[in-house]
Amino acid sequence: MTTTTTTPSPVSRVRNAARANWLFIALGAVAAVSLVRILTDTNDLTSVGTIRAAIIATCPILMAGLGGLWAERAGVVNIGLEGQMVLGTWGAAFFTYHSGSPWVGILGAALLGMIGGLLHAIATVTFGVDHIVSGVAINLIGVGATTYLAEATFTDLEGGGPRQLIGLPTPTTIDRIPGISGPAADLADKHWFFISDVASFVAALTTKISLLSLVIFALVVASGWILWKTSFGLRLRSCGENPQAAETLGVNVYLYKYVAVLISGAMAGIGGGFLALVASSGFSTNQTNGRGYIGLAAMIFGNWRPGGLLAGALTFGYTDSLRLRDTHAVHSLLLLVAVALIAITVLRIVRKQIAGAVAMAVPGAALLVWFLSTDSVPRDFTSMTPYVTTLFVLALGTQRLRMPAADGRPYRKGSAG
Amino acid sequence: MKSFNPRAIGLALLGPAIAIVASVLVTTLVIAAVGSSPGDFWSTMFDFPKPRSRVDIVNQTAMIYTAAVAAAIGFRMGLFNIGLEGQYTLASYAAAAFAGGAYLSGFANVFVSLLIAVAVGAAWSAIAGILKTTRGVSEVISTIMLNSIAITLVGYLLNKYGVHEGNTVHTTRIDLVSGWTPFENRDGEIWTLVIIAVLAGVGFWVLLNKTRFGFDLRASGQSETVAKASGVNPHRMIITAMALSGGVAGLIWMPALFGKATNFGLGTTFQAGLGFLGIAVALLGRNRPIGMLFGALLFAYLSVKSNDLTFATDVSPSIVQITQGVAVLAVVVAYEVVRRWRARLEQRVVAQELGTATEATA
Amino acid sequence: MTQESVAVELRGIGKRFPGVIANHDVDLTIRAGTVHALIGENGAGKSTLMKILYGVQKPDDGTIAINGREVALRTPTDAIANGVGMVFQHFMLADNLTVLENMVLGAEKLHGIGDRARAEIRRISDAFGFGLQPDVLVEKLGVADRQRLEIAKVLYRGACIIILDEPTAVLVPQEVDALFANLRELRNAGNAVLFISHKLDEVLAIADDITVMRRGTTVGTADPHTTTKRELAELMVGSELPSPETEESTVTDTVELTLANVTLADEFGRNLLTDVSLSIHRGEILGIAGVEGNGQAELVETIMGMRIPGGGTIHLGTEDVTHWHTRKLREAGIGYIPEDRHRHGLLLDAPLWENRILGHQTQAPNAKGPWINRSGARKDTQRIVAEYDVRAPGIDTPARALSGGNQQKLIVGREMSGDPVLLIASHPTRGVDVGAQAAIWDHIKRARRAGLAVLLISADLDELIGLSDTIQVILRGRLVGTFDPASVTPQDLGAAMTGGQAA
Amino acid sequence: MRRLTKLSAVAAVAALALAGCGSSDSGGSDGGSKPAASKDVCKTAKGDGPKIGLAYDVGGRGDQSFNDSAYVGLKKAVEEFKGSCVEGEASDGEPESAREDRLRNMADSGATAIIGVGFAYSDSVNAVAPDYPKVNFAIVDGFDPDTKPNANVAYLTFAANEGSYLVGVAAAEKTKTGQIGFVGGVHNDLIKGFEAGYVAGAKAVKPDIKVDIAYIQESDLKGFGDPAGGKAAATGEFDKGADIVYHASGASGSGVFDAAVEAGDGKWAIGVDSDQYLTATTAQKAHILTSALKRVDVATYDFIKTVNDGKPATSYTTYDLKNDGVGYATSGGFIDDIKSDIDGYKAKIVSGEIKVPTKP
Repeated sequence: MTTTTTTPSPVSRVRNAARANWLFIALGAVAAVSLVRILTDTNDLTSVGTIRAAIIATCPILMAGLGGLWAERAGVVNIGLEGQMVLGTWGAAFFTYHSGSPWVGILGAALLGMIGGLLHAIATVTFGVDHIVSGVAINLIGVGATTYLAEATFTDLEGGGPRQLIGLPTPTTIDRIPGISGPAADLADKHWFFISDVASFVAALTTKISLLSLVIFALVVASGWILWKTSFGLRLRSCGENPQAAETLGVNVYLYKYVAVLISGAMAGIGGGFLALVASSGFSTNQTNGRGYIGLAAMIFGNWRPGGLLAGALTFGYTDSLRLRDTHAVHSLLLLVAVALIAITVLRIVRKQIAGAVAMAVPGAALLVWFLSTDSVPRDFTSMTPYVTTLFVLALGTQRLRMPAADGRPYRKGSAG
Repeated sequence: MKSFNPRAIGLALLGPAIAIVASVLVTTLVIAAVGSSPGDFWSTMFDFPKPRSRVDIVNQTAMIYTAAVAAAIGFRMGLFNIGLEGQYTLASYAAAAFAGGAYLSGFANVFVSLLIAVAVGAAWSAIAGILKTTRGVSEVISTIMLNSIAITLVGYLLNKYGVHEGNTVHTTRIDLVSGWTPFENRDGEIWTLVIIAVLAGVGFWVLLNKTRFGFDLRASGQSETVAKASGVNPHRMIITAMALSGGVAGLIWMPALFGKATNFGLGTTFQAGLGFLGIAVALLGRNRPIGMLFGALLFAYLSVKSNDLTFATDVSPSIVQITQGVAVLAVVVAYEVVRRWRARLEQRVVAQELGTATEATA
Repeated sequence: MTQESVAVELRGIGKRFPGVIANHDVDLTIRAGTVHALIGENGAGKSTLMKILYGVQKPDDGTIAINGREVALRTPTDAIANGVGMVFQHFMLADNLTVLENMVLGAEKLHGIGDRARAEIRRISDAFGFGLQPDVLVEKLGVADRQRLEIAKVLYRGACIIILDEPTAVLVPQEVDALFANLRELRNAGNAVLFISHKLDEVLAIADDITVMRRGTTVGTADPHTTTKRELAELMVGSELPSPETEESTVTDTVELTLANVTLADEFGRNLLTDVSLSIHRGEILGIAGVEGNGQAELVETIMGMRIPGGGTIHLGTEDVTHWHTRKLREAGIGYIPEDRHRHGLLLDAPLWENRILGHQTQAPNAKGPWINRSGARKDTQRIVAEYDVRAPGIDTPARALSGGNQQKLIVGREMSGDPVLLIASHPTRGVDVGAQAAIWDHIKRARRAGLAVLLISADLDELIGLSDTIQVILRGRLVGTFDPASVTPQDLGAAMTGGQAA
Repeated sequence: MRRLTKLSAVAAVAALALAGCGSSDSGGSDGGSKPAASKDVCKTAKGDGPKIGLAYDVGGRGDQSFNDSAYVGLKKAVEEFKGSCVEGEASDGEPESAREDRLRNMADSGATAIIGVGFAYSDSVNAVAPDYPKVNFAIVDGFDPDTKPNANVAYLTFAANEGSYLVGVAAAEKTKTGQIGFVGGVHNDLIKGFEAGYVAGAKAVKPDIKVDIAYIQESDLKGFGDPAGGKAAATGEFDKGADIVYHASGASGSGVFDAAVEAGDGKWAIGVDSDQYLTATTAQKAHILTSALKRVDVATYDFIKTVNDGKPATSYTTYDLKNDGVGYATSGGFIDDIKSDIDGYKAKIVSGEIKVPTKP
């Protein structure tokens, strides 16, 4: 298995520092965005609407990534997230339509995703099939089954067609939280440096937000808590780090891997359900459009941790929604990235990592020149943004990423010792 | 084991047999479950194809097979080139644009266009290889990203430099290379460049089994550390294999371009999705030249014949995707099971033949 | 607890794997409050027996009684519940988890996973002087710390029967002493300690009882107070101990390999090798002695071009090969018997004849230009199988199906083919039966007479002394002493290896 | 009954044991919805009149857009002329040969009029038509890819920019913020025509009107099937102050409608191709101002009629305002007050006084 090159670089010194400075970095990022917003006079960069759209675009990716996190923490690479997610879109539509409740629909989405996860678990855990191979097959099956099931079950429904089902009830939306939403929105409208940007976030999180979005953010927190603060989570993670060791300590590795992959499928399924019920309030065939893969990338981006995953998913969701809402704003992003790269350059020069500094300075300078010499980014390039960003982050940051040590490796019972 | 050992052959056939049974079973169940008639479905699918369908099946098999070979080159050394789709889209566009430019004439134009397809596919794929060796980026993720980038890039280039005609954009039309017409004219022709698939298959087999490079490739696939100790330069091997895989991927659509399409147009002439089919077929055929041939034929047959479903049954053609997916999953599971049996069997055979049943290993 | 109470009693244990009998008719009695040594050669079945006692594998025959009660140990959980704990030779720790997490894993019910557990860890650590810090990541721990953590893990679960599988293999002498001190404390606290080793000095130093295993079964017991090393060794191998005879020198004046001030650093800048200089002449065997993990593997990989040194030069003959790649070095005539044949020596799922090609892909008779010469390779494989007595049904058999000794003989045969000028042999007889061992020695000696230069790395001091023309000792990545095998004793070497007295 | 078996069977396949759902759905749905067969005219029509083949583009019948529109025309014709019909549907990433095979299958099954819906059929019809000189072909949005004219092919094109112009007029008259929006599915020449007409119409009414333009995808045809993208793009325009958003994005349009619903009262969406008010959900209906009509149904029906009359149409036929091939919808009655204004512009376009641009 060489799906991911193991980079034995315990730079945990850096990681610990990063963890300590987590809040600082987040605030720094907001400040940088704010600076760019004011410099380029693009208030839409952090308007309440943009952030609300970003949250909606983030949620499905976040759930896919969370699915990936659960599976990979138990040592199973789940590239079948896309298939499980697409199964979830159908499940959400089917169960919502027939029960009348979107929450039952979400459970249905989780269930369908779980069926995809079960297939993956059987193939990879019980039969030791290569994880990527199984994932590819599950994506094929997921897409095929969804298309077929939709044609078979939605064609004759009201609001339905062979490829869609619209008019489904949506999960509750919280319109506003008195005392917070209003002042926050007012503050956001003032376009002050930093304060308004933070206010925008607060306003977006408290105004016209789907309850399901909040549930999803809660799931991220809950996943982090379960995986890192409970004995269940410890056992599950041990299966991803060293299953042989876990086995010698009496952990039923197969069971934990199964549970992890099932939860993984359920998470991806819920992501699909969100897509169908909230992001677009209706099912349509293949509406995941590769978000499962993006979720996987976001998880790697986030170093197999919930916080990082959230940051990764937000980055993708943000750029994707920005591109749809305002192409001019994407142009401002050029400056943002240029500023970020140059900041890293300076940092590296200070640390005397000259080669690394040059590697950052060149693209940074190029982006700056691009920004200064143009007024807009060709629309086509804006659609590439999330993918190019991922490649950049991976190329520049993989050395610092650390996946679970036994991730993707087949494990068989009795192989300890 | 020796090639004429009946038990070994039996074991080798067991995997595909299980897979076929499983996919037939699942397909039948799904059809029955939604209230359609599996009988209608199977009788339509098993109905001997019409002459033009036979031609289509041959042409499609060739393209899917080329894609499978491209995937298998990576798989055999443990590289997952999920990026075939992007590689052949970009390469097909480049080749079609060049051919449309008509800088050369006749055979030379075709030949150089093919070279360009190979070069572009290889270069795009090599990006993932370079990222992996220099930055440690998993090729699975990078090729997925490169797919999306390639497709957007092609759209951009096509819009900017393509021929806008009616509501479509495409590259300049080219002269076709006439093919072979086994039936009536109207039943279509088997494209000349189907030969690419034959060459790809034979070349793959020769490369893998007869050359030092192929040996290194397989060794790297079986154990990276062993290969390295044997003198394989892993970095160079990764980049070479990725480039080779992408280069072959560049050729995937070339038979259709010069046999039928005359131009590259997104959503019109260009056939997307062959890259993913190729990956599936490579898995189905266990990355073996002959296995993949059967896999490609099966997939081509299923998709061509599924066209008839709308006329004869109320089963949607998308059922075929389920059949294909289940076949792939079932075959990998079945092979894993068979592999375990075989390993146990071989150890037993060795022990028996040597009579060293008391020798201890711990 | 009296000295006489029996903690563990194994009767008639048998375990068969497909085609192999790993254990048969094993009887073993361990008294509580003692250190019991289980000794035997590699492959004698010790590890399998321990896995059975720890529930990792199920015995096919026999009974296990713990504290007088017959038990069925189906999983490690059963073993733990019965008070059995095990410290594996290859540590069972997850690097990415903290000490605390590794400790409580699987035993969360005992003290939770929070502060109560932290306190308990501190208690155990303090009681035995382990010095463990609960919230440190395991990847930051050194080998000895990891071992103490493993022992603490066992104690945390309240085990009173503690199995240690070759615990000293990776330790330097001071650490061994500290370990033994720990073990004595454990014994004095009433625990039964089962200590697996093939290092007889250590066994005699620590054990209260000794049981010897050979070819999958127990062949006898010994009293450490009355028995000698020689007797124990003969019990282990079942016959007069073979020992490589020193032969007269064939060392020539031509230098084949020269290392000058070779330095190698890991990715964090720590030196793995520091200023290593050595030279080997044609017809000379240079032995490298050292405790495992002191840079031997890195030295070999540097010479083989698998690692590129940060400083210094390497010459093969007169050619500067410092930056040559493995393939080129092999083509220049370096044979390589790797330390870990599964990791570096064989494609387990490939047939023998393809394994013959491995490492010699570019050389006759395996290749003709860019092509693989299948018939040439097959023919030469037949030759190796015959000459080196590789026992296999045929050359199409996958390497996986062969026993360790036969796999090793195939590798030796392969690496001796094509008249190498230099042989790098890392533990060439490890895990090989006695017959094969003698054969491999003979092959190496014969090649030396023909002018081969050999770099021999071995943990077996007798082997080193018997084969080498010169012995150098490696310690923490430096060569710390040169010895003449004609006059040196294993005791001298041992002292140098542990930094006791650099000669 | 048929639906019920389908449902329970699907549930069985999925191994779902959610008792709640199963029971709530079997409660009274039996007679509730229309049986499948009655919806599909090709399953029931067995008349002796012309046999018609209809080859859909990707999305097929049920896309609530132009494929459905073609079906409406087909249904009308089949019922009126007592004919019969056969359908086929393109799938994603299918090869050119599959489209040809579909057309040939239809011709071989005795269809005398075959209609390919969507420009992707242009090449295939061009290849197939010469082999079936007695069969009449038509392509919606199609064109002849070579210089050799086909005697038995009709190319049905639409002046979509003219319909878009009229809804642009409607939007400009109805906007209260002076800002309107447009969401295109894919940034290709076809959709650019919609954009051009819409902007021109709006500017004709209010020269200083601000029009936000967004496209879901640049070249990837997925933009026509991404409601989430449509919703995000439209929400962005509403957020920035637009109060009316016109979409030309196929199935992504349902997301645009939802965006209008969520944006609240006074925010509108404009549908495209068919009268989307009719197929929208109850919540959406209150926000669908009008729809720019592209009467694929009319074109389909007309073509079949010419075949039935023995004078089959060939060559190019443009459906524009003049022959009511494009237009706007009034369902919902939201634009009844400005209908005369719109019709005034319409008259000027018909008379040639106003030339509607085809490119932005």
